[in-house]
Amino acid sequence: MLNKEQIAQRIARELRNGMYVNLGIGIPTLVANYVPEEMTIVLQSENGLLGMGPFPFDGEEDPDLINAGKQTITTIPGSVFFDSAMSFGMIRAGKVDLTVLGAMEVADNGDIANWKIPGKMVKGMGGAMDLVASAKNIIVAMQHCSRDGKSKLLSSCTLPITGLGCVKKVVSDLGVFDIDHRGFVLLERAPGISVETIVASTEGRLFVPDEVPEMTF
Amino acid sequence: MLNKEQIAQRIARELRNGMYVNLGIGIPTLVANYVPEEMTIVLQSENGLLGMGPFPFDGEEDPDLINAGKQTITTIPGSVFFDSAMSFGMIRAGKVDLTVLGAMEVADNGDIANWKIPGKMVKGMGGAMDLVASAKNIIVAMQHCSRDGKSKLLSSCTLPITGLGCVKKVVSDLGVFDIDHRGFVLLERAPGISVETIVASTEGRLFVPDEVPEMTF
Amino acid sequence: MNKVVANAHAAISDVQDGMTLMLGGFGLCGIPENLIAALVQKNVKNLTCISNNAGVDDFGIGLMLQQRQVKKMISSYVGENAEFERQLLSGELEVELIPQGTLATRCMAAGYGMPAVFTPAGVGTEVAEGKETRVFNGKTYLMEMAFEADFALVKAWKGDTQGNLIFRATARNFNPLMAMAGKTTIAEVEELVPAGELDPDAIHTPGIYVHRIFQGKDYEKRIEQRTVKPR
Amino acid sequence: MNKVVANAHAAISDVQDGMTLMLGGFGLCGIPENLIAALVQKNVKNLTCISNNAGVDDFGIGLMLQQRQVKKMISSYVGENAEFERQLLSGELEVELIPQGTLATRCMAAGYGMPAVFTPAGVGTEVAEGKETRVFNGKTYLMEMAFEADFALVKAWKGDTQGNLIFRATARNFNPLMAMAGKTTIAEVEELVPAGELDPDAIHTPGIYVHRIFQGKDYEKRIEQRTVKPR
Repeated sequence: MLNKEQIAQRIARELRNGMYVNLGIGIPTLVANYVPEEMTIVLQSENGLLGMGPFPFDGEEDPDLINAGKQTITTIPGSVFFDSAMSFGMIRAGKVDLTVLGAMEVADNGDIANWKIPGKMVKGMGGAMDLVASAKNIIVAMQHCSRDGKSKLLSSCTLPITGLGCVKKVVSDLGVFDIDHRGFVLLERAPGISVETIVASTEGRLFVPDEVPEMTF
Repeated sequence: MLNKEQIAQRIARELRNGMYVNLGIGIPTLVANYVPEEMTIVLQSENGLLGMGPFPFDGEEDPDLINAGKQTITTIPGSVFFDSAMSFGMIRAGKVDLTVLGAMEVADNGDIANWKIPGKMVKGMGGAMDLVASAKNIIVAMQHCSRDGKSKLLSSCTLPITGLGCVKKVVSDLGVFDIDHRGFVLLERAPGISVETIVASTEGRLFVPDEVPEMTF
Repeated sequence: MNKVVANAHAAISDVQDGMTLMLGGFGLCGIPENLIAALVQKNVKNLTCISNNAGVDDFGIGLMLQQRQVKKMISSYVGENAEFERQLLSGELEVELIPQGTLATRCMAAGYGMPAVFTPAGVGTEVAEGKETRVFNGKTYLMEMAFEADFALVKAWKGDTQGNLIFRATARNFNPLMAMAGKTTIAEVEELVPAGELDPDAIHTPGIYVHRIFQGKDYEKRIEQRTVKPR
Repeated sequence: MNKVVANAHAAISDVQDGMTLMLGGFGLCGIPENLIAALVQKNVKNLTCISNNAGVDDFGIGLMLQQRQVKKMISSYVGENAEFERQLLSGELEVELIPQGTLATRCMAAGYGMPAVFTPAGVGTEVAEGKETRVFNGKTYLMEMAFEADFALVKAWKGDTQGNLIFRATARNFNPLMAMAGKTTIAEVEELVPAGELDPDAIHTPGIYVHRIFQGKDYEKRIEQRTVKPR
């Protein structure tokens, strides 16, 4: 089973040189730690920044410089600030090449739910609905099952929807999945996880190719 | 009969302190020369400038600094540059208090024609259609009659329309007119011009109040 | 064209109960601290507040929530505020949650005189309920209406006496958009300079959008998530 | 993320006959002189050009008109160009005239992923023919569609190796809007600097919108209407 760092590490393998990438809060943020050294990636933060850098050294925090998770950050050379309308404008126009975000549920048709649990949690969608509606390529980082063992890869979402038919790929603690007309297509297994375990843990339609390689780190 | 400078001078009396004003090409541009000294007016140039100043001294022209008539200009302290979308955005949002422009024809319902003479002239509308469709307050500076003596203050425009029902006031070489439900309302006569002359020169509906003062300069 | 007022209290003297206010900022970054403090002191009530977030319990708009000054919040994310959640769940507070980009674009639309805009954000979700949809090039969009407010309250880094504003880093966020959308826009700035001192090429908000401006004081600039790396 | 190409010829190597190009500039102010010269030399034909103006007879897009490279012009004002008027009246050149603000906003709409925008400009005129109208708050608007182009060719004052751009004075005009609307956007700059040298708060066009950039040369910056006052 992959831990959070390994999920991030696996997602980082999807990066290509020259990509503009938006990383959501949580596991997606960790992806930045695994960008290969020879690769240039520019991180977009939807509150209004291209060229996000690592966290600042202690004592060098700038309250005017935060990411979409409200964390203090730094910038890299070539960074640029803009207002939130332009920020979502470039997202809506498809200029961001890859969006990585978390989810509570994903359906086998690409629907995603990640913003609300009725009666329990009312935090709001932030930029998630804009991102999922517009991104060219969305990868979801998530736990495969809930704490009580219920699959979060479903035939249809039970929670309020964030966006329809938008997720292209899921990296869970159990494996890597494309989403296409066949539903979840199992591409890779987590180390030590059998196809049978994944089948048993997936409520939505699952397509299992003849060969499903095990990930190595 | 007013000359061009006097038309501009008369229009300048409509200015109020603190106004943002857009002046069109031709006679309207001359209005800037008659802003009372104690008054602060900020001129908007729709190619992307607030705070237009006078023409530069010879030898100090800057090719990157022109007005909407493509003339070299200067700026005043507090000026700001922006792109053309924001420029027309502030026009459309009604932030410009007064627009002064020329016209070939004006109708007694406020319609204006000033961009095209079919078969003769195809220069384009530039920003005129945006300005007339959005300005809160439009004053037209124009000659009352064509060279062959035909009225240009009409019951309806004969040339292709620039905008519908938008003109609030006309200052011609013969007089000053409001436009309301009564048509052209004669407010002031040019020095030496009789009401009868104005009546004879106006094809559109003309309302003549009991008293029509003569302008003084 | 001098738009300078003495301070936050003078600037909000005509803000009244029941009005709609926009407040700039993302989280606690770039919020109009002085204006919020003045609103708290004036204790105007029944406000509708349009702001991306609702502050934290003891800072930002959270201070207004504590005093029950807010009737309705229009925001995209309100996850940092226990008092907010309590008022919401108890029904004391009305809340409309809308996508962040939609919020930003609806403010800009007002400033650009565009009555409505199209965005795909929220299609097929609760957000779409009651809204007109339209298909362009095979993709479905929601028609979202421009946002206006009686007052827009923004915070800039530098400003001049004519109301021209420059923002700093990610404290820009919603501030220039809301500045364009206020029937009356009030800007507080960290540094107020005479007209002519700001680079005309570097101004983010032209003064034509700003009606009142003042030099703010005692900025706390609280950090919500202090994240650092070891030296 | 280095987007630097050697020169204008390299930058336009894949511009082909029949394509749609956007060209920044207002009059001759802020036009991409180097890129236009390269297009003239390459002599690509049957182009659709979206540009506020069409240059003058012997400069700017006028040079492309002389060579009959342009099939269709989409502009707001073309009054400075005798050859243009001749080609138009003779039917050699197709022309679509649209209001200046509409042109600007349709470019911005593409850059902001908005398929259509509403503007009152042109309601009741020839411009409205065949277009959908809609009433908001008692006022009639036209629905105008976003503009895209195969290539957007823009001119900036300064740019960096990542494609970030800063414009100068009124040479900004349509350049940042078209930069956002190109499927491929090429920027020529008066001064190309390494990434990190431009103030991140002062950049007008973020590099994400720009695909190729190069240092221009031999700028003529011709003035159309030299107006001066006596000393």
